[in-house]
Amino acid sequence: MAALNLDEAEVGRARRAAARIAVDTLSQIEGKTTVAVERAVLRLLGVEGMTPEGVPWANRIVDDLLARGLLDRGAAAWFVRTLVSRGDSPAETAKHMALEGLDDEALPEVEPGELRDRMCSLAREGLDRVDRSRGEREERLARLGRGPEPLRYLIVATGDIHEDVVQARAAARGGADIIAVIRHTAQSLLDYVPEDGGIQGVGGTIANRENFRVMREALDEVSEELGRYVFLTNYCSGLCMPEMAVLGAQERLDVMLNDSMYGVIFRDINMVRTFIDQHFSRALLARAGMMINTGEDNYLTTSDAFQKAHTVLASQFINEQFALLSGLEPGQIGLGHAFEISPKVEDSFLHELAQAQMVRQIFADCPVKYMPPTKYMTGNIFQGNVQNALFNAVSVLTNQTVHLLGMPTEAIHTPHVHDRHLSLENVDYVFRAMQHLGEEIAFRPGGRIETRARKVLADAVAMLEEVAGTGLMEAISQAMFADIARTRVGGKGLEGVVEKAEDYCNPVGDLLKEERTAS
Amino acid sequence: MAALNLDEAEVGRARRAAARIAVDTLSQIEGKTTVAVERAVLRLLGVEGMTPEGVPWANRIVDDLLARGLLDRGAAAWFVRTLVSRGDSPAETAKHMALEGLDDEALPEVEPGELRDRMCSLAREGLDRVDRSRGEREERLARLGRGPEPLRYLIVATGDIHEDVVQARAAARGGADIIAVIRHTAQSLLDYVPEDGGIQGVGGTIANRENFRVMREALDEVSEELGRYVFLTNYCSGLCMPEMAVLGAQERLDVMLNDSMYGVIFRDINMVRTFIDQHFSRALLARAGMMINTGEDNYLTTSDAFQKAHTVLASQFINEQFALLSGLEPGQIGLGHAFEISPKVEDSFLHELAQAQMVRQIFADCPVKYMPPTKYMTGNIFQGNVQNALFNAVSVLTNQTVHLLGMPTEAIHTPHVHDRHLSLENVDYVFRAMQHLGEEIAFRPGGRIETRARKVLADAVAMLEEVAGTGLMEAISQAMFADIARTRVGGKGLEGVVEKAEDYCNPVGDLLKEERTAS
Amino acid sequence: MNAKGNTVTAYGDTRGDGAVQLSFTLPMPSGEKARQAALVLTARMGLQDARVVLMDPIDPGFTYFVVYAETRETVDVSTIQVHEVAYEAMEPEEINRFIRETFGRKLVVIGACIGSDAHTVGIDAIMNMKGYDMHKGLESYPEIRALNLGAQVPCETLAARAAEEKADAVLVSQVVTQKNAHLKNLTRLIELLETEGLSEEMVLIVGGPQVTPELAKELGYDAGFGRGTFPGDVASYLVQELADRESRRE
Amino acid sequence: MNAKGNTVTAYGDTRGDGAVQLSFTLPMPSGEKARQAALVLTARMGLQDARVVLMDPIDPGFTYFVVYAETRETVDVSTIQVHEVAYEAMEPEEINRFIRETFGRKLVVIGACIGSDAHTVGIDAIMNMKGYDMHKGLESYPEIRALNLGAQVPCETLAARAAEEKADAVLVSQVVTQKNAHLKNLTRLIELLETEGLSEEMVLIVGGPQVTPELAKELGYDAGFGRGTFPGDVASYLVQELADRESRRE
Ligand code: B12
Ligand code: B12
Ligand SMILES: Cc1ncc(COP(=O)(O)O)c(C=O)c1O
Ligand SMILES: Cc1ncc(COP(=O)(O)O)c(C=O)c1O
Repeated sequence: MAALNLDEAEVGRARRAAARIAVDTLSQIEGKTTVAVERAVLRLLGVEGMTPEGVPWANRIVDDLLARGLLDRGAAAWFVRTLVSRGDSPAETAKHMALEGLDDEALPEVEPGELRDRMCSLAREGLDRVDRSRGEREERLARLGRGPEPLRYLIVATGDIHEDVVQARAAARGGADIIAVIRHTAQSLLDYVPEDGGIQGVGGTIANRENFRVMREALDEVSEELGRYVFLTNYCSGLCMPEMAVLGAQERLDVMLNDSMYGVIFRDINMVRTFIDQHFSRALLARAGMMINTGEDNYLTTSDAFQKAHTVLASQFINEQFALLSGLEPGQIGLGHAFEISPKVEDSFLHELAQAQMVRQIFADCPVKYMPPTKYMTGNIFQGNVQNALFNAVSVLTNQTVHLLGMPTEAIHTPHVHDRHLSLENVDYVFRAMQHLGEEIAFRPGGRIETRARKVLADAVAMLEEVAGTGLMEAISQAMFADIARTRVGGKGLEGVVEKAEDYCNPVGDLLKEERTAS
Repeated sequence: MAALNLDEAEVGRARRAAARIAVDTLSQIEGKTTVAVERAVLRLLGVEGMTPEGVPWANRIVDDLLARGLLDRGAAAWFVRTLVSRGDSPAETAKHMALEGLDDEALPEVEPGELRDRMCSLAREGLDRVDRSRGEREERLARLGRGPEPLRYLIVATGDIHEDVVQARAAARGGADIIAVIRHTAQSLLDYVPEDGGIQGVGGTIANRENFRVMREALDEVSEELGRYVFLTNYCSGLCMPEMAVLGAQERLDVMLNDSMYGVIFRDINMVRTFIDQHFSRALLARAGMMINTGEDNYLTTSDAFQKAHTVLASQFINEQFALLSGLEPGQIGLGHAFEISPKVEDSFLHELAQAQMVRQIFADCPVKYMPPTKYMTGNIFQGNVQNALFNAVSVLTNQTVHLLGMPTEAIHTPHVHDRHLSLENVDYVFRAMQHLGEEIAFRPGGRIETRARKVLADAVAMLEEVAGTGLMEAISQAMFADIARTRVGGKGLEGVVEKAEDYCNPVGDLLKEERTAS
Repeated sequence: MNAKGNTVTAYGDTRGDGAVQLSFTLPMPSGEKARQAALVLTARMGLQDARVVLMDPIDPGFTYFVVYAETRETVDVSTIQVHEVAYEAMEPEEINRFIRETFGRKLVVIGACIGSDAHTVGIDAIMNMKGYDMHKGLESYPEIRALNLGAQVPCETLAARAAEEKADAVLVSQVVTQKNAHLKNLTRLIELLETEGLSEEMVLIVGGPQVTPELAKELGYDAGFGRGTFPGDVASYLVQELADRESRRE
Repeated sequence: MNAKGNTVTAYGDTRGDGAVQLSFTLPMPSGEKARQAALVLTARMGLQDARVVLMDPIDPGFTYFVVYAETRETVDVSTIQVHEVAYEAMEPEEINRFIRETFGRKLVVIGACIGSDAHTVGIDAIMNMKGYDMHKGLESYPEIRALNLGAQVPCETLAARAAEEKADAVLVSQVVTQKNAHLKNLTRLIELLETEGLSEEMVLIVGGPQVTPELAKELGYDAGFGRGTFPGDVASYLVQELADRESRRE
């Protein structure tokens, strides 16, 4: 393998700084929960359904608790107390609470031991569903196998799940290993999951349980047809991040986009809210045996890919540490990387090669999701195919794990059925033609490629040590990532952050933590 | 530079075998001339013009001599004797001989010394025109400079020289360094040069003096506009090979396609005829300071590019030796090489890389003309652009001299104006992105790439030694090149081969040889 | 343009050949029937001599085609109505001087990416200091006060801020066009500005990769800018348009 | 195919969207006028909602466009006439057995690349032992005598040899189509065969990358084969066509 001679000591320094950053950030959110985490817990306890106006019960219940200042004990406790007092099923209890509201005055206390037990057993049922999903994935994977790496990751984004299915099936037959259903443009800023699947999405399709199921079923079918397991991806991001984790984990999504800072930077979601939601979500995705994909690639759409390459690497270190602290195994941590240097830059291929190889080496046990050129794609679909070809070349040369296929029409529209077809042909050819190239070449020691990688690493170390000093939240306020500044008290969703009370309880979080330390 | 560890001793063996092959072949044609060589000599002596029916005077005169069995003394002698006896100008003499026929009975002998002198001084005038052309090229090149290597070689082939000019100009402005005017499909089998420029070509444009001039003028204009000398290419091949050399040399073409075997194999032109024509042509092109391009790339259209790679290399050695023996400098010998392995072959890029680098190293002092994928191009113009991108990558990586731009529409039509535009964009980007990649990588010793190159070299050595044993003409009869068999007595144009008489004289050939050995 | 005065047609390698390349997918299995269907569709476009050069099965239900054909249509360019945004390109210093001399005050320009659109790179390229491709943005013009509200700004917010700041110009960016999202957002904004009586007072400018001058006009904006716009283009247009309005008012 | 029975149209990402991609060059400088001209040309093709996504100057006189647009045309596939060459695909052994049983003699097949066309790879792929993509050529069929005359064969030579050999079928290849060279050559050959009364006696087959079944019919050939033909396709068709003719004669 074409390996770079990198300074291991520098890598160690980076990792240590990132660990300090992650621990420090988590310590700042320890005493807090969010409406989204609480809704996710309720969903895991069996709260499913919506009001006639389309408001999910989970939202009704949590909003009600928040409005009355009761959320600080955790939604689970109120839910289980109502359930015990009414002697109802979880479904009936949820319906009652959602439609009639909480009767907190009249609600009898439940003995702490019993409360714990009931909460735990409901939570375990919820997690069982997650575990069954995981088991089923493992069974199918064992039986069908999966494509060779780099895995071919393709996007569908028609706005309508049934049309998405048509396109996903065609993509799978053409060689796709992973299908990502891109989400409706505006969904990440909704503080609820739209249960009504009928809404026509823009720039993507509504993400909810029903739509997850429809696509999962279609992909299972085509997996059987092809004798190869086809993965499904959606977004675990936005104001409903924890709930998306629940839905994804239960409906057997295999991969979810989940970044520690994406929402903060690109959706102006409050950072405290995000860090809390992210930590809980990742614990659940860990349990579900899913892969997360982080979103460092996005930084390069707003800041210069050549000058700011080190911010990507720095963020990968941080995302890795956050992920490990949430219980994800290295093999589940799919770090985002991208091929975004302007095609006008001389030797751009050398720089991309250096950076891609560097990331592969530094995060040897983590999958890497390698993103195609997007920002410098143009309406020239012919030339776009060439840009994608060089991207494909770097990917196979550096042996990336997940390869997101670039579309010739990137600068024009969300992919048409033949755009994917052309991109698959591109990848097929380049991967085949260069299959073993990585094994056959070495980089000149001290040459342009190695020098580039060392420079990016050194800059990342410097940045991480600076961030470790100031703290991550402060660093974000200083626009250190993506050249975009966000403040600790700005952004959407801060009103959904709640200080936990002494007796706050999150049975799901507790179980996840316990069983993790146990195993 | 990414260099291959090749066995120099093997290279030496190959070169020695090729030298034996070339010397042996030339010895077999030594006593022969052809109608085409004689016409070329007449043209150099000043015979220009055609009959009202469009038959060039040179053809009339030579055919007449051939019919009367007089060509064995060489056309020059008859021409000069007529000129002396009539006291006319060369032009008038030519006209007279062409229209009235040779009056051989009545023609007085001219004293051998005087005959020689007159022939020589006319030949020198003809060569002066060649030398002036060369001088002008050198002056313009010194003043304007030329593009960096790999030089971008683009084809125009509209069938109409004026339309060709429009397209060539656009190509030059887009970055073309060399413009090749592709020739009318049927022209190579015509045993005369069609002087009438008005004929509409098919698959290319009629090649004749007038059309050479039109394009040269247009390229000179655009060269001034761009401040970069744009080269012009046409074909020195077919039944009129020697005459095309005269026209090209005098009208300041800079490069001509000239292969020792192409006509034999792909046009079924007799091999004896071809070897004679080729030897004379090359001597003239050498004098004109032009670059020849050989055509080994063509073999791979009829035989398998992977299995028969060594036939290309073997032929390059042979073409090199023929060229050196005709007086061409290594720097003028542009060997043909091609990227033609099926895209279905695994590691095809590695093999292409190995072969391209091997040729660059073995023929370090020769320019190489690197040809794009053609046979496996399809109607998928998007994927075609990707195939061309990998070809571009190998070219810049191995630092080829002349790079023929592949067209996305290769499998469809001769290039449209935007096809060239797209190909130039492709090359621009890939060359820029990979500018210094060649300097930055090394091939694994004993790895797939090196092993491939060594194997091709070994097979070529074996083949050359076999050919040296049997003789080249016999090897061609055995379909050792391009899987196509041709016999010594088969093919077109054998009737135009003539045994020289004792007193045969070719003043041009003599001058070329003398002045070469002198310098 | 060819001999026939001002008419042009597509050009491949011979004047007037009308060469056109097409590609599309038909929802049917590949085969002779599909090839014929592709030819019929091409014929319905009035194209001649169509050749299917690629018929590629995407999956059992879809077939992808690449077709070359020739159009016999010509366009008389002298009759073409150009909705071009009319202005003379000026240099930044010129623009600033022009503002000082013509208006005697700073111009206020307010920009945003409206609706659910979060693509700020385009509006940032026009407004922010950093600018685009070495052309600095409006923030760098001393005589322009440039307020960039950023991503996903509700139309209401933008209209309110524009009124509050007494903006000379409103700059809207729309990048997402799928399902005509941009048309909905842009129509909503113009209606709002109209009801609040702002649309006459301010120069309304819209931009984005799929925005064209004619689209802007159709929707009721004063000007539209597409791919590859530079801040200087917008500024040049803006000051000239404002000066025009001023002189018309006098 | 969509709900409306048998009609289809182009498909991008929504049934019935009619998505079509075009590219072409106009002989005029790039700019708003050129963009409008491109849109007018697209409109003349009956396309809706056209968007110029690329306007690239090639040189001062030419501009290259990539356009996306939507067709509103649909094709009723049930009305499509397929000129398909009709035959059942057979395996080589089957074909040989069929020849022995049906005709009781070897079939004679003569092929060539006519006119100035020197592209023999196609005809070789069909006729020579080696064949194409692992499918052996007609030479490998024991019951077929395959004579391949090769490149640039004058029509006269081919007609004469066909008569002399009493060929059952004539196989012509034409690859160069520029300026319709193939049409001229193919027409010339058929006229020659007709005057010599051979066109009725022999199965006339034409092939080449731009040959289609309908083109072959139009020119008077019995069948036409395009890109990606295998020797077995030709042989299967041939023996079935000859058997048909025999039974019709009886
Ligand atoms: C960068 C990018 C992003 C970034 C945006 C970061 C940011 N802060 O802006 C991120 C990663 C966040 C992103 C997300 C999404 N994106 Co996005 N993104 C792009 C991308 C790659 C580049 C856009 C860009 O920055 N171009 C560079 C700028 C400089 O060009 P520009 O915007 O055209 O601006 C110029 C002109 O148009 C003009 N201009 C623009 N605005 C204005 C305004 C005025 C007043 C004036 C005068 C001029 C002007 O001047 C500018 C300079 O010349 C494009 C693909 C592409 N290559 O175009 C997709 C693309 C725009 N995205 C797309 C989509 C669908 C999305 C998502 C909706 C997907 C999803 N469902 O999750 C999300 C959600 C975003 C949202 N809610 O809007 C689609 C849109 C499809 C369509 N036609 O509708 C595209 C085309 C990709 C694709 N093919 O699918 N994206
Ligand atoms: C190889 C090749 C050559 C070789 C030919 C060697 C040889 N002995 O055949 C060489 C290098 C000599 C050559 C030269 C030229 N070529 Co050339 N060549 C090609 C190339 C790269 C591949 C053709 C090929 O071999 N395809 C593979 C075979 C297997 O496919 P096929 O021919 O389509 O055959 C299949 C079917 O069509 C069918 N078929 C074909 N014939 C028949 C016959 C029958 C009876 C049946 C049943 C089926 C059948 O079955 C075959 C197997 O499936 C094409 C570009 C391309 N990629 O297509 C250009 C191409 C065909 N050449 C072209 C040109 C212009 C030329 C020249 C005229 C250029 C010039 N002026 O010098 C010369 C002159 C040749 C001449 N006089 O004809 C153009 C033709 C443009 C046009 N549409 O008119 C092309 C398209 C390249 C281009 N874009 O400019 N060429
Ligand atoms: C990490 C990550 N999360 C989420 C998204 C999608 O955005 P949203 O959360 O707004 O759907 C992206 C977009 O590319 C992403 O990279
Ligand atoms: C070396 C060489 N000579 C000549 C030709 C052209 O053929 P012709 O001589 O028939 O014009 C080619 C075609 O590619 C070639 O490669």
